[in-house]
Amino acid sequence: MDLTWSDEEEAFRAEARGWLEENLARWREGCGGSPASGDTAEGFAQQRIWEEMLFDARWAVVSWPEEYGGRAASLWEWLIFEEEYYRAGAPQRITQNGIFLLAPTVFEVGTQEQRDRILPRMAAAQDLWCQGWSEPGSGSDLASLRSTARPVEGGWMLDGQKTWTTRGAFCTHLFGLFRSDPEQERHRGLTYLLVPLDLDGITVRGFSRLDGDTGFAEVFFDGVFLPDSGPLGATVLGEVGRGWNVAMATTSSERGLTLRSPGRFMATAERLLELWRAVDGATRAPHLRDRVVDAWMRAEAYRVQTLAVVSETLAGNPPGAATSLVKLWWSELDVELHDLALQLLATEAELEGPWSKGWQFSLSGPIYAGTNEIQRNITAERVLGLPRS
Amino acid sequence: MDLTWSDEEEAFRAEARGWLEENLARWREGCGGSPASGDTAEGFAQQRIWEEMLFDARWAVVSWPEEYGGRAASLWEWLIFEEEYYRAGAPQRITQNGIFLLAPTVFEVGTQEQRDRILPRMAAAQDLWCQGWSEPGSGSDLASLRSTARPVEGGWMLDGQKTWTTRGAFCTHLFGLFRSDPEQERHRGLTYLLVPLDLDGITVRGFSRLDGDTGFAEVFFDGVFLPDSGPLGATVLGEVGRGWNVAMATTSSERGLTLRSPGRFMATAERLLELWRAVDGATRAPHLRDRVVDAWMRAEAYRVQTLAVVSETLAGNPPGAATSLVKLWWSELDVELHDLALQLLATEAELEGPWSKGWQFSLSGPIYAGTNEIQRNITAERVLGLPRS
Amino acid sequence: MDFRFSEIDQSFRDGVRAALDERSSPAAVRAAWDAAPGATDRSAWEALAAMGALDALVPEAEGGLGLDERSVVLVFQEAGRAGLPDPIVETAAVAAPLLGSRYAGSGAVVASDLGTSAAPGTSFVPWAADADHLLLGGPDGRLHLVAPGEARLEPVATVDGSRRACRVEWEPSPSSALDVPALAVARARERGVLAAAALLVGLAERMLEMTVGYVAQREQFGAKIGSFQAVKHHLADAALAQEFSRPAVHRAAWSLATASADAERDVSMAKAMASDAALVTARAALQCHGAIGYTTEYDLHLYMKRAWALARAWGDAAAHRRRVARSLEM
Amino acid sequence: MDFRFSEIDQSFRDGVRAALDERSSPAAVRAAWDAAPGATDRSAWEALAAMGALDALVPEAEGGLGLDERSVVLVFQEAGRAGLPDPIVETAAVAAPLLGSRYAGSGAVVASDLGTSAAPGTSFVPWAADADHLLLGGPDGRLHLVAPGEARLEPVATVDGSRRACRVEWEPSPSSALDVPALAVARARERGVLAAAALLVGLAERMLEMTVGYVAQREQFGAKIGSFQAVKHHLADAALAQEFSRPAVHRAAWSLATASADAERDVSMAKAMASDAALVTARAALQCHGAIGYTTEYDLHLYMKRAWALARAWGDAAAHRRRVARSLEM
Repeated sequence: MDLTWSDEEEAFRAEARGWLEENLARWREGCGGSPASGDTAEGFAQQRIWEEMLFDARWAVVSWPEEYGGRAASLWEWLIFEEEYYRAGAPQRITQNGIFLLAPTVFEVGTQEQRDRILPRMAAAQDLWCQGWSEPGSGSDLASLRSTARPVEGGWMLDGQKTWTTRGAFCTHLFGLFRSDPEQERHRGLTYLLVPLDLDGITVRGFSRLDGDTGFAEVFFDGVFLPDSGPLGATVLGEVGRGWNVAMATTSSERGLTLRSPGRFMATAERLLELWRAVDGATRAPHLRDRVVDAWMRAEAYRVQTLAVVSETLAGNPPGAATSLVKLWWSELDVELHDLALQLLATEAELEGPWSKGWQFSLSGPIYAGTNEIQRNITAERVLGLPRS
Repeated sequence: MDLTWSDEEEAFRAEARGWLEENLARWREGCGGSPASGDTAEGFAQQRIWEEMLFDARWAVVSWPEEYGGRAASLWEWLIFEEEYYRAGAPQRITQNGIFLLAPTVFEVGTQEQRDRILPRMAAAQDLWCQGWSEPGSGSDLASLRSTARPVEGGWMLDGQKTWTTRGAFCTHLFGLFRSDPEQERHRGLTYLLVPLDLDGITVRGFSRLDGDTGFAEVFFDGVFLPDSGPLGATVLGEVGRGWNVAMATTSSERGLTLRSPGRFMATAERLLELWRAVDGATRAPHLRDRVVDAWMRAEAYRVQTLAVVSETLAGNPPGAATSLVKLWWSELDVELHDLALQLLATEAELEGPWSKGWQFSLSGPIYAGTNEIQRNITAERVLGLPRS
Repeated sequence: MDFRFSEIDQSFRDGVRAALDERSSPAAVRAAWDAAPGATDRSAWEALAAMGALDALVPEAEGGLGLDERSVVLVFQEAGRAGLPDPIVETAAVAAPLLGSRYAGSGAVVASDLGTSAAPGTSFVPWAADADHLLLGGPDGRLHLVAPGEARLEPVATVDGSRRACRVEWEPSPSSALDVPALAVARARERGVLAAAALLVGLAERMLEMTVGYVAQREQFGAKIGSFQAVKHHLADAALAQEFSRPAVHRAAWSLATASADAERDVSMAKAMASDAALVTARAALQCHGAIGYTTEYDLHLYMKRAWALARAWGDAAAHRRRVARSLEM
Repeated sequence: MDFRFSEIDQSFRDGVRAALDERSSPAAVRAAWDAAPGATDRSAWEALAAMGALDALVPEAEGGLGLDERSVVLVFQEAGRAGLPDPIVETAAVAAPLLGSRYAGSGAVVASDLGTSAAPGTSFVPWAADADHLLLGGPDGRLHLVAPGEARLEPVATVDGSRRACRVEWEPSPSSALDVPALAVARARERGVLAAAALLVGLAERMLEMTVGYVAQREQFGAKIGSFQAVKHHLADAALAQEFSRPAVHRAAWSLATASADAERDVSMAKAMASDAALVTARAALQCHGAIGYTTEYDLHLYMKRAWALARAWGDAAAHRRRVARSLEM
């Protein structure tokens, strides 16, 4: 057991910290001092600029091969970058559904042509990807989805509706699951498709999240012809009819390491401590001290647990179903961190501000990417081995 | 709305308080100063004496008609007596399974002969009743019970095993459910029987609860002949084959008002406040103050909610399935009250004493009389109207 | 001893519910988010005024109904259930009985900072955007009744947009100061706390009902999601918190009405428990709705955000637990 | 950076587990409840001594294995999992490295009040009934090594009867005082806390495994009770608390071994989280077992009561959170 960072890793951290400090300030200045939320049209446009800055300095996708805009960074370096990224107060990535959910699948099952065409444009925020999974009748129960892709001459005919598509109103492309074989049910007969959102017959309607930002979209497909191949290569990812298995690779990334790294929650925990000191919590809220300490420890414990998971992953033992525990941990921790901040703010919590906004965002954590009820089922059944109901 | 007690009720309270104060001291003295737990042979014998004192002064069963040893007290007076009883620090009643679980059923479905013979002896602690419901394979799922009562000439032949029978090792009689019609399943074909424990073929083996006291017993029935009628009248309570319905009346009392009245938890909450002051909680455990206050409020809220429930009950609107909420409330409150006390005691909590004993006892609350998981199902299905699974 | 509401109280409650069902519908609450300052629809408010609900606590001799807290607690509960986007706490519970004949019959909308001014200088005034009068705590420690035209109002964004809050700049003057005894002010504050607690009871009931309705029809995995044990237990927890906080609120109304020695303690207990119950219910409601509840297009958020606001206004649960602790000599 | 245990550490752990599976079986733990003072079975202890586990932290030059906390944290975890009814914390983590060559090779049983003497005068000494030596905090602020024969021992009833605690009356003398630097004493205390945390990790694992095994076979309502969502979620909560406290304990071992500047903070975090995880697991385990777990005839209570004791010994979660708070300048 050795929990020290190497000199190279420390240097990597210093470089990231320096770049972020300088360039975040520059970008914020360019936005007139206070950038808007990335879930609004204005903020999204501002963050495309930020993404371009990251890409130009090769910080957009540090773990990717250099040919796609990355630094071939190790998992350790990726963790370090994430810590520094959130420590610096940088915004949540508008590219995240692409780089953290779609890209791992493209790396795993994509063709060389798909990799070469999709990934660099994604890294550079030229193409912006949203996820087309949920439907009005298919939330937790994704396998019940009903949007169809009918094989036609030279491509697919898409019909149906996706919804709760994060930032769908501002994205250029959608990756999603469609039922390609109407004879098959549930997990079978689905195909994973890559769909430009400017095709004829696609209507995108943005709608508001809890906090009022247009963070969601409905995407309607009305006789949309998707050619077999387009500017980004083949529009099917993986095998036709095997979309469920292809998608599960993505789901497992979403729950696992890559989407919500510890750095983000460590940064929130540190900001909570700053708030505690700023409002003189020791005098004004002694009843909360225990919970604030506990929340900080939970964030730190997530960091430490990640070190263990990455060590095992690098040794050839990836976590598997135990990623359900990780999703439970960070999502419930995030709610607690923000709840405590609002309690410290007392009446002022009612005012719009970073904490009240963050609180509302945190409430989505136990819902999306598989509700926490489902994660607890998965933990019980696949980690502990309890019988299915 | 009027939340004041009448002069008569205040007088009743004063009388109860005076009697309890004087006689508890007298009884304790008779026990050499510190009575043993009622779940031990020694303590049980001591408490029979206490029950006789209660009975002689007509405090044993205040709400019963005078002819059976009661005072025909109103529900309000009963509540007042319970408050005073626990406030005085009097012991949990060894007669409680009889007077609170069996007796309401005898009043409701018993024959006049059964009432006349069973109730006075029960009130005087001459007969001590335990409950024979659970079996090794039938806990939460009571309807799966397998002990049988075969109709034979002049009576019943009993075979099978009951377990987790509270204080069964010290009692004289058992009321229980037996399968009297082997052709029928689950809730049907059961009969509610009243069984003297000295019959041939009955073996009672006491065993230890979590705290080490012999609070439980297994009762084995091996070809036991139970005559149709005995010294207490007919041995079937209610109709043959309708035992489930008869028992449910008892279950509903168990969950409702009568078994765990607010007085008991108010008394525990007050003792927690005393402990708080004794250990200087304000200085030593400021992190617990909020929770201690909250626990006190929960006890007080139980008292207040009971006033509402009794008011409605007297107006002809008994609570029904909402008693499941009551059971959830007091059982989880009791755990919290004791947990807080142990936290205040810190390292000393490890020593045997009233709080560590009470803590262990409190942990049975969420399990017995229908686990809290089942109570939450009942609340959801019968109070809120959610679909059964 | 009889912990039931009188027939009269109940029929008053029924009348209010019927009026608000019609006039404070989800669409009406939603409209209040977007209305220009001073341009909110007042039909629900006027119906309440016409029923005497706003003057209910004003003595009959001064032109009110002369009722006490026992009789109006259910009215506040209904206002909560309806998500009424108007300052009924500040007007009917606080200002009207303080102002007496000056208020009675006016149907005026009174906003106040009494529920949000925890620390001087940081306060904002909910409902100020549409108020006819502002009841404000002055730096002199007295209450002032200020006309909106005499103050500078700047709308401020709050999580619940229908709270229509403003930052208010104003100058206290001898003529704005209210001549009321300190005891009356203290009692008015207690009434504000009690009324907020009652609103929270109603809000919690509404959220639970909406959620029960939703999970009883929404299907996933081939079953109504309300048949899943995890969903059942979330909602049972909400029902549990409500079952025991509701009587605590009603009891506090009685304690205030009868000037019980424990009135402050009882009011604080009511607010603490009602706040917690509403927050627990809001969490359960959102989680059981899933993504559908996480949009502003669905109505749940209208009630949830009001609950978040009211749980912290008029003292949050922790502040009220502190007051209970003092009464328990902890 | 590599947060894995070495092969050697792991095989040490495997050896300890095998020895304790055999010699610290549930029956052996149960036997310790009833043995007369001084008459407990020592076969598990002797096996640990023979493997060097008791001397592991003693430098090689003084006759020990010369290992550090990283290498022995798993040994303590195993002792917890086995419910070992002996003072391995007090002996192997605290006394042996303090005493060095005076201890090494002796296999002696050392009881101590360092984990329970929160306040002077209220302390009791776990494991004192069978100890060869008592390591006691003196009124002079120094540590003393006292022979049981030189003290008056009175057995005291504790919730976990296998802790075999006594009240101890004794007189400090110059010859009983240990001549060790304050820094070494401080480090010994930290080791005691860490070892207690590791035992709690093992106890929690044991309780969870027992419960998983039980609910996977127990049937009610025609189904394995482990298939009910409520049972699943209770046990998932226990698994969750364990998944994130376990690495915190292992990290604290590293921090102590490398004399990290954050070592105290990390040790406190480990004990706080391990205590909470063990208590959460104990509650879930008991609730999911139902009545069967509520008897002393079933084995669960052997581990549950040990967890209750250790969660509070060596500082409870609140005490350690206070220490973390100080390190965070709260």
